[in-house]
Amino acid sequence: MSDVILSVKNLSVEFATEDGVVHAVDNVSYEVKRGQTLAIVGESGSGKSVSSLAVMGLVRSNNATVTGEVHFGGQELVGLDPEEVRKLRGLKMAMIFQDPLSALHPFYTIGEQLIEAVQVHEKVSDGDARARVKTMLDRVGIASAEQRMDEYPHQLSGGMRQRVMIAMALINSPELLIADEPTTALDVTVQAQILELLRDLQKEFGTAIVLITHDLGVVADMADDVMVMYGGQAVEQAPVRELFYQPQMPYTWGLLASIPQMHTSSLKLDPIPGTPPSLINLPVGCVFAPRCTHKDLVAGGLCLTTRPDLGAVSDTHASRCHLNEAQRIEIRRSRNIGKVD
Amino acid sequence: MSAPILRVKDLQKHFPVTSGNLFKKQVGEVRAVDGLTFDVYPGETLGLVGESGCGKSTAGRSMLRLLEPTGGSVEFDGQDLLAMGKRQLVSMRREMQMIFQDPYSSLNPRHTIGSIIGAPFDVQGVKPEGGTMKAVQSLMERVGLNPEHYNRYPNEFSGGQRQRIGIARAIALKPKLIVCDEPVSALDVSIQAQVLNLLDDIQKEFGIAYIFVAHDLSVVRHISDRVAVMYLGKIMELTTRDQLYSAPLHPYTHALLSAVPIADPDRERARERIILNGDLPSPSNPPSGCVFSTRCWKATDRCSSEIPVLREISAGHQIACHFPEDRSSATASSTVSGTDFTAN
Amino acid sequence: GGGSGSATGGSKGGTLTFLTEAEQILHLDPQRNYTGEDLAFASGYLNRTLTQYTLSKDNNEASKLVADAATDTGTASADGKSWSFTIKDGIKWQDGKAVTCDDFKYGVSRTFATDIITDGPTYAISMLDIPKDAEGASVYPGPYKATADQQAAYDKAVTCEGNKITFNLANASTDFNYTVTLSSFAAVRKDADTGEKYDDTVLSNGPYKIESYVKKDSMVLVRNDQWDAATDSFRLALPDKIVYKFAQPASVITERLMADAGEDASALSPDPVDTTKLAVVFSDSKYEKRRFNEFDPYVRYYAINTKKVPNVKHRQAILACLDRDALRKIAGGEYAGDYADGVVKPNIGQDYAPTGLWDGLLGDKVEATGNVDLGKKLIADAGEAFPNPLVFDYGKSEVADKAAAAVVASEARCGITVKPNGLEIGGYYGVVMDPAKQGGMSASGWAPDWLNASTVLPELFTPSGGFNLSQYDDKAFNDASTAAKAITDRAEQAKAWQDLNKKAAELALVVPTRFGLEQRLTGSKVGNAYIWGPYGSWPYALLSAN
Amino acid sequence: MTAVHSVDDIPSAETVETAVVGRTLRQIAFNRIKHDKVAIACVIALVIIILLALFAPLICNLFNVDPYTFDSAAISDSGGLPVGSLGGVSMKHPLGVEPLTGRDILARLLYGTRVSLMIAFLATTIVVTTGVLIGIFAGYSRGWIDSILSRVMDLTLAFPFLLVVIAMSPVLEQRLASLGIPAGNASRIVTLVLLLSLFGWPYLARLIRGQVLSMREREFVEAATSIGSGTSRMVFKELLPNLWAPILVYATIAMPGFIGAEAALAFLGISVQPPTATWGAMLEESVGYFTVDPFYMFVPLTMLLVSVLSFNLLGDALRDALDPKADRT
Amino acid sequence: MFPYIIRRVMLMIFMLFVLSVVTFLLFNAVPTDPAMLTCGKTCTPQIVEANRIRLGLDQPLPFQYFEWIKGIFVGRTYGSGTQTFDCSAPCLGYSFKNGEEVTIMIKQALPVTMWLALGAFILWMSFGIGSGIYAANRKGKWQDRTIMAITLIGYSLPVFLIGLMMLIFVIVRAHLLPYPDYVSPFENPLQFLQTMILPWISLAILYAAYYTRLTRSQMLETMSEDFIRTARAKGLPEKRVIRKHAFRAGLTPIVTSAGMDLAGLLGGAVITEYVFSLPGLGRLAIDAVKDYDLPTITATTLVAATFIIIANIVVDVLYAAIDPRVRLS
Ligand SMILES: Nc1ncnc2c1ncn2[C@@H]1O[C@H](COP(=O)(O)OP(=O)(O)OP(=O)(O)O)[C@@H](O)[C@H]1O
Ligand SMILES: Nc1ncnc2c1ncn2[C@@H]1O[C@H](COP(=O)(O)OP(=O)(O)OP(=O)(O)O)[C@@H](O)[C@H]1O
Ligand SMILES: [Mg+2]
Ligand SMILES: [Mg+2]
Repeated sequence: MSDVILSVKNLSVEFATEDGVVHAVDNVSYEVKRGQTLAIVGESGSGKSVSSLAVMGLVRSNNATVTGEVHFGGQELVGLDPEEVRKLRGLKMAMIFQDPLSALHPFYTIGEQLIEAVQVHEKVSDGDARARVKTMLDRVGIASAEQRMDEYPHQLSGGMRQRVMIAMALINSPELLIADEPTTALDVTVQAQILELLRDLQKEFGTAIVLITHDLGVVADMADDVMVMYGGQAVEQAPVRELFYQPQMPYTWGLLASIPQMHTSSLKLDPIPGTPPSLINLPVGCVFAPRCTHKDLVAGGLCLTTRPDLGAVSDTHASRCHLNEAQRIEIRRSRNIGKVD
Repeated sequence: MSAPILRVKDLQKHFPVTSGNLFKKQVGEVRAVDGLTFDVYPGETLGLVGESGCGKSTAGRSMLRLLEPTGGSVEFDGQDLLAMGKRQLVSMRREMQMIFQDPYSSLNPRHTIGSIIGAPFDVQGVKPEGGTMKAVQSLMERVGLNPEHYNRYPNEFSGGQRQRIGIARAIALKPKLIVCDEPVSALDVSIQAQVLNLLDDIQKEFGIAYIFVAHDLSVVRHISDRVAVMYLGKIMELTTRDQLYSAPLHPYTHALLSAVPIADPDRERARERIILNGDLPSPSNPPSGCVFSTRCWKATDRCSSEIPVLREISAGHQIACHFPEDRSSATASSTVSGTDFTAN
Repeated sequence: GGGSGSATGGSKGGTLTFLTEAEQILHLDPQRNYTGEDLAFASGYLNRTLTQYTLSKDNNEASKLVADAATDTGTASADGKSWSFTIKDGIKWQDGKAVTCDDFKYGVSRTFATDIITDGPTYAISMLDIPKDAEGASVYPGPYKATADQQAAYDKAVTCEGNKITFNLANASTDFNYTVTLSSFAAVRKDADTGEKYDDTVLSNGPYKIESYVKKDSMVLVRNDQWDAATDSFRLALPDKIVYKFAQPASVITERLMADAGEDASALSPDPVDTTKLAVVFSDSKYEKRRFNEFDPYVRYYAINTKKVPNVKHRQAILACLDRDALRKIAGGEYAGDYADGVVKPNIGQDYAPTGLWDGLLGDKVEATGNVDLGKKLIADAGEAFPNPLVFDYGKSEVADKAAAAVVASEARCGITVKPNGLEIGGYYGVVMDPAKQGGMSASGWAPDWLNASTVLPELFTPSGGFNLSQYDDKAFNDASTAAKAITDRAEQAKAWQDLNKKAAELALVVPTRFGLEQRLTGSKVGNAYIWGPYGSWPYALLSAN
Repeated sequence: MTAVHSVDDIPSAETVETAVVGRTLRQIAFNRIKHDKVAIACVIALVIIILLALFAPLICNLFNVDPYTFDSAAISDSGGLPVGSLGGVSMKHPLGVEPLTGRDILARLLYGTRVSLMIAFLATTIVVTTGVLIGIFAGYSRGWIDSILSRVMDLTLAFPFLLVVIAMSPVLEQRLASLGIPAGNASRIVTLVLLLSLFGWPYLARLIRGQVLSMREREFVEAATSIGSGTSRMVFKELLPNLWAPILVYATIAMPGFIGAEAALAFLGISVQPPTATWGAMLEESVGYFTVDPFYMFVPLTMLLVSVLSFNLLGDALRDALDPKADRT
Repeated sequence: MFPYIIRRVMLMIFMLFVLSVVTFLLFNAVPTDPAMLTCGKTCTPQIVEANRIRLGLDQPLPFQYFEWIKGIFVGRTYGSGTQTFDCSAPCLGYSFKNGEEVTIMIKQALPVTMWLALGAFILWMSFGIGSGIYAANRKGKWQDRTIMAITLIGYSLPVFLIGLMMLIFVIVRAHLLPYPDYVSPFENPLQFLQTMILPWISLAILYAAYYTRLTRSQMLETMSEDFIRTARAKGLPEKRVIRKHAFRAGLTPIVTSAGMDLAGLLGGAVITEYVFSLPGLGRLAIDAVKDYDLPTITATTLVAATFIIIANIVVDVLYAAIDPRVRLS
C-alpha cells in the first residue's frame, strides 16, 4: 500500500543494565498512513518514547539492542547505514520532544537552530534559509518572527518554544512527524493552541503523525488510530472511536475509568490498583495480569501462566486478553465503560 | 455554617528582581500573588485553578507562611498568622500542613520513609501513644503503604506511593487544614485516581479542610466544593463547583473550560473550543487594567485601563470582570466547533 | 689537556660560559665583594687592584705578590705604619678616562659608608689611621655623608701625590700589600659612583666590560677596548666574550658539563660538582683531563658560642661526641676533604702545625666516629649539667639538613640535646651575627684573606675580629693575638700562630670539621683551568675558551 | 454500576514488593563499586598503604631497620653512593639505602608514608569540615551572610597560595610556639596542615554552596519548614545527608592533591624538617640521583604514583557510582 | 555590560585594597628584621639602625603602608642626604635585597611568566579538550581507559620531576634541544621556542589531565541532554553534534577553570621556572620570600592576586558570552 508511510514490524528494544535486561519495547508492530495520526498511549515507562526513538534511529546508548523491521517510505531502516538514516532524519521524518526547553540548545538562538536544520539537508544560502525559517515561524503562529529568531530559547514562553520545536520538525516538510508528548509541559489553553496548529499543518502538508501522549482527551481529539502500550507491549490497537467505545482490554478500561470526567458526574474514580511492572522481570503470563481485577474470570489461572497474543477483534482492532467476548461485554457494561449496545 | 478555618484577605506576594553583586539593588518585582481574598471552612475543599505560573503555589505557600507574604492578612483558626512570632508559628504548623507539588523532590532522598513520616512528631515534640514507630506504621497503613517498608528510601517507591508518603506526613498530626499543591499533576492517570480517592477518604474521616491547587480542571471538579480561578496572581472568579462548571461568567474561565479535551472522540470533536491568542504575560510586567485583557476576545479600552475588582455577582459567586457573560445558554445554541476567538 | 695547560697556554677568541646556581654575582661593587670566587672573577676581568697574587698552580708560588695597577708591590715606611704604591700610567676606565690615584683613594673611602657598602671587608676601617669614637666606630662615615671635618680625617689617612697613593695605618703592618689585593682597595671613580646601585653597573678598568647584567638570568662581558695589554702583565684576556648564566639547577650544571656538548665544551662553573655525580665524574677516565679535586681555602667548623656554653669541658664534650665520619660522608666522603684539627688549614703554609686535637688534646684519642665515653666523662667532669638544648644554627640546604641530623644523632649519644635551627641562607648571617639571636653552636667556614693566620685567629676569636661567632673574649688570648700580629719575623710569627691555633683547639671554641676539598669540572675546550690557591677559585685572568 | 474502590484496593504489600525493585543510592553505589575491578584494586592498594603507615614501627622492627640511623658501611667512601646494586638492596636494607647517609630507605619510606598521609589526611579533614560547614551555611543563609562569605572565599582564592605558604610558615610556627607547641616537626606538620587547609576550604565551600543553593529549591527543604523544623535540623539532618556524594568525591580527589602539594613544598624546601622523611622530601632528594642511583627515586615515586592514582581512580569510580544518571541514555 | 564591568572593577579595587592590607600585615608579621638583611656578613647593630631609618622601616606600620600606596600612585623618594633616589609611579617599592626597584624587576619577570603561562595554556587546553572529547566518545573502551590512565599518571607526577627528567633526557642526554636560555620571542623567536617548549610541555602535562577529565565528564553530561537528541533528530552529522552542540554546552566549567588556572600561572609557575631557570615572576616571588624581601613579596602577591581577580571578571564576562541565559546586570 503506497499510502502507508511507516510500517513497523516486531520491533523490540532491549537495554542491558547492571540489574538485568530491560525489555523496553517488546515485539511492537504498527502502520501509519500519510495524512493520518496514530496515537500511542500508555502508562509512564511503557516504552512509548523508546519505540519512537528506535524508529528515528536515535536509540544510541551502548547497551541497547534494536531488532525488528522499520519500513519507512519503502526503505528498511533497521540495519541501514547510520549515515543514510541520518540523512532521512529531519528531512523525511522528524520528531518533537516532550520538554521543549531542554530539547532546544540553550546557547544558540532560535534562528541559528532552525537555519541549521535547513542547511544540513540542503545547500541553501543563509539569506534563503533565514527567509524560509521566518515563513515557517509565521506559519506556526509566532508573532514578530524576525525578531524572535534572534532570541534564545529561555526568552520564549513554553508555548512558543513548543511552536519552535514544531517549526523545526516541519521545516523540511517531512512525510512523518513523531510528536512525543508535545503538550504535556503546557497548560490547557496553550495545549489547545498547539493541537490546533498540528492539525492545520497536517492538513496542509499531508504529514503522517505519530502522537505519543498519556492524555486520552488529546487522543480523542487528534487520533485516527490508537495503540495502547503496557509493559513494553502493544496491548490494544484500534481506530480511535472503537478504542473509546469498544475497548477490549482491561488495561484500556482501567485507563478510561481513571479519568476524572469534566462532563460526567461520577464521584468516585476507578483507578487501576498497583504499579506498573518492572521491565526486567516481566510476568510470564499477561503483562497486565498482576494488576488485572478480572483475571479470576479466566479459567485455570491462564492469565498468570500464558501470555495472550495480540488477537484480532476486527480487521482494524486487535487486543491482548484471555477474556472472551461475552465476558468483556459483561464487564464493560457493569463498569460502564465505552458504549455498550 | 461554622466559622472559617482560614480567612485570606488581599494576600500579596511580590518577588524582588535584583541585580548587583556585593550591593544588591531591586530593579523590579514579580507580582506572583496580587491580592487574593477568600475564606475556607472546616471540612470543605477549595479548588485553586489557573495556568501554570499564575501564582497558585506561591499563594499556597504564602498562606502557610512558608513564604513571607508582602501584604494582606491571613487569619488561621481565628488567629492572625502574619503577626505570629517564630515559636508560635512553629507550633501552629501542627494545625496546617502542605502536600507538595512534586512527589520526587518533596521527600528527602536520604531519609527513610519512617523518619519522613515521623518527622512531624519529632519536630513538634509530640509523643503519640505507643511510640512514634507505631503511629507511623498505622499512618502508612492508612494511606495504603505497607508498614513493613518503614525503613525504605523514597527512591524505592513509585510516584503514586511517594505522593502517599507526603500525604501521610501531612496528616500525621491531624491538622485542620492541608494545602495540596498539585498533588496529582506529576502522576499518571491511573495513579492519580488512586491518590484522589485517598484524599477524599481522609477528608471524610478527619474533617480536614483542603485548599486544592491544580491546573487540571477535571481533577478540580472532581474534588472541590468551591473553586477559585486565578490568572496572573489574581482571582478571576470564585464560586461553587457546580456553578463554575455549569454557568461560568468570566471569559477566562470559559476559555479554560473549553480547552480541556474530553476523552470521548465524538464529543471531543463536536466540542466548541475557544482558542486563546498569545501566551501568559510576564508577571513582572503585567498588563495594565485587567490582566486578562491582552488575551480576552471581549476586551475593550476600559479593560486595559481600569482594573476590575472581585465582586459578588450573585450569592457565593464572585467575579472580577467588566463584562461577565453567561454562555451556558449560548453553548447550547452554538454548534460551531473550533471557533477561534481571538483578541484582535 | 685543557685543564693543565701552562699559564700562557690557550688561544684567543671564543665565548667562555660560566654556569652557576647562584642568582647573581653576590657583589660586583669592589668595596662590597668579599667572596673568593667573585673576587677572583671581578679582579680577573673588571677591576684592577694595586697588587695581585701570582697566577700559578703551585700554592707556594701563588701566595707571592705581583704588581697589578701599581708599578710594584708597594713600599712600607720604616715603622711599617705607612705604605705607598705608585699607579701605572696608561690604565684607563672603560670610557677612556685615566685611572688616577684619587680614584683609588675614593674607592677605599667607600668602605666607610657601612650602611650602603655592606658585606665587604672592613680592613680599611680597622687599619687606617682614623680616630674611632667611643663605641669603636670610625669617625669617618664614608664619602656620602661626611662633613668637611670628617673628610679631612680620611684625607689625612690616605694621601695622593701625583700617581702615588699612601696609606697611613694606625698600627704597624708588615703585610699591608697583601691586604690591598682585596678589591675593597680598588678604584672607583667618584662621578661614576651610584652608591647602592654601583653593584650592578661597575665601571670597568679591566680587559672586559659589562654589556648586560640581568640577575637570575645572565651577565655578558665583552672586551673593553680601553684596556691596554701593555699595562697588564697579570691578565691574558683570551676569550672574546664571557657569559655568566645564573640560576641553573645544580644537578643540571654538572650534567651539562659532563655531557660536554656544543657550547658547553667552553663552559665551566664556579660551583663544585654536584655531589650526586662525584662518583661518576671521578671514576670515569673520560673526565680525567677536565676534573679537579683540590683543597679550597676554607676550614669548615661549628663555632661554639662561649656565652651559651661557657664551660670548657662541655665544649670539649661536644667535640668528643660528634660523628665527624658521618658528616664527612654526607659531604661526599673522600671528596669532602680531610678531618680538620683547628681553624688554620695546612695550605696556609708555615702558620700551620698539627694541633693534635683528636689525638689526646681533649684527654683521650677521639675517633672519627666520636668518643662517646670521653664525651660523657667530660660532661661529668664539668661539674654541672650540660646546658641543654644546644641550638644549632645552620644555613639550610639538603646536605646541611642531613649533616644537622647527624649532629643531632651523634651528640645524643652523650646526652647532649641538639636542636637544629635551619635558617634560610639569605638571612643566616643576619641571625648568627646577632648575639641576641645566635644559638649555642653555629655552622660556618672561614678562609684567610691572605696567607697569614693573622686573617684567621684574631678574626675568629677576638672581640675586635669581624667574625667572632664563638663570642670569645679572653684577655690573655686577645693580648697574645695582638702581639703575634706585631711580630715582624715571619717564622717567629708563624710559631705564635701555631700556638694560638692549638690553644683555640684545646679551648674547644669551635668544632673543626673539615679542611674542605673541592671538585670542579670544565668543558673540554676550556684552557688554563686549575684551582688557584689564594681564592680557591678559577684563575679567571688566564682562562681561555678554545 | 461503578465499582467503588476504596483505599482497601490499594495495592497490597506483595505487589509493591515485586513491582518496585528499588534500592538506595548507597546500595546501588556499593554494588557498582563492587563490580568495578579498578575501584576494588584502588581500595586494596590504599588499604595496604594505610596499613603500612600504621604499622611502620612494627614492620621496621621486623626488618630491624630504622629511619634515622646512619649506616656508613652501606655507602661508599667516595661519593657516598650505596654499595651494591639496586641502590644497595640487601638483606639488611630491603629497599636499599639513601646515598651519603646510608639511612634505610624502607624505614624512611614507611615513616615518610605516615607523615605524608597524616598531612594529607588532616588537611583533607579540616578542609572538608570547614568547607562543608561554611558552604552549607552560606548557601542556606543566602542574603548578606552569603555575600560576605562568598567574598571571603574569593579573597582567599585570590591569594597566591605558594607565596603565602612559604612566607607564612615561619610566622605560624612562631605563633604555635607561643601557644606551647614547640618548634619542630609537630609544629611543622600543624603549620603545613593549617596553611593547606586555609587555602583549600574555599573550593569545597563554593561547590557545596552551589549545591545547597539549588537544593534549597527542592521541596523537601520546604516540607521540612512546613512541619516546623529549625535551622540545625535543616542543616544537619536535611541538607548534609544529601551532600555526601560531592563531599566524598571531593575528599578522594583532595587527598592526593595534598600529597602532591606536600611534595611540591618539599621541593621548595618548606616541608617537614629533616631528618623526618616524607614522600615529597625523598623524591626531591632522589631526583638528583636519578642518573646514578635510579632505584632511590623509583621507590618513593612508586608509592606516590600508586596512592595518587588509587585515590583519583577511586574518586572517579565513586563519582560514577553515585551518579544516578550513569548508564542511561 | 559596561556598568557591569565598571562595578566589577570597583569591586576589584576594593578587594585589592583588602588584599594589600592583609599581605602587608602578613609579611610584616614575619619574625625576621628586614633592616638586618640589608647589612650582610659584617653587620653591627649601628648599621642595622642606620639602614632601618634610611629605608623608613622605623616608621609605624600604617605610615609605611600609606607611603607604599602613595608610591604606587605618585612615586616616592628613598633615602636621605646625598644618597637619595626617586622611584617613579607606579612605584611598587624598593627591594633592599636586590637593590632594585620592584617595578623594574616585575617588568622584567612578567613577560617571561606570561609567555610560559600562555604557551602551556594553549598546549594543555588543546590536548585536554581534544583527548577529553575523544575519551568521552569512547567511554568505557580501551582508548578511554588508556587516555585517562596516561593523563592521570602525568597529573600524579610532581612537576619538578617531570621538568628535570625532560631536561635530562631531552636536552642533556639526547641533545634534541639547546639548553634553556630565555630570550624575548621578538629578539630570537627560534631560541625562544627552543627554550620554552619543555617548560610548556611539563606544565601542560600537569594541567592536561584535569582538563581531559573535565572535558570528558562535561561531554558525557551534555551528550545525555535532550537538545543533543534534538540535534541528531535534525539529521546533523555526529561530528557536528559533538563539536557544535555538545561541546559548546559543556564549555562553561571548562572556561571557569581555564581562567583561574591561567591566572594562577600568571602569578608565577614557581617550580617550572626553577627547574628551567626562567627568570619569571614565580621565582622572583619565592626568592623574595626566602630573603624576606618585603616590598617584592607584597608587590608580587598583589600582581598575582590582580591576575586572579581579573580572571574572575573575564570568566564571568565569558560566561555571559557563552551562555545567553547568564545576564550580567
Ligand atoms: N538507556 C536505557 N537503559 C535502560 N533502560 C532504559 C533506557 N532507556 C529507557 N529505558 C527504560 O525503558 C522503559 C521505556 O521507557 P520510555 O521512555 O519509552 O517510556 P515512556 O512510555 O515514554 O514513558 P513516559 O510516559 O514516562 O515518557 C523505561 O522503563 C525506561 O526506564
Ligand atoms: N522565589 C521566587 N523568586 C522569584 N519569582 C518567583 C519565585 N517563586 C515563584 N516566582 C514566580 O512567581 C510566579 C508564580 O509562580 P508559582 O510557582 O506560584 O506558579 P504556579 O501557579 O504554582 O505554577 P505551576 O502550575 O507551574 O506550579 C511565576 O512567574 C514564578 O516565576
Ligand atoms: Mg516518554
Ligand atoms: Mg505550582
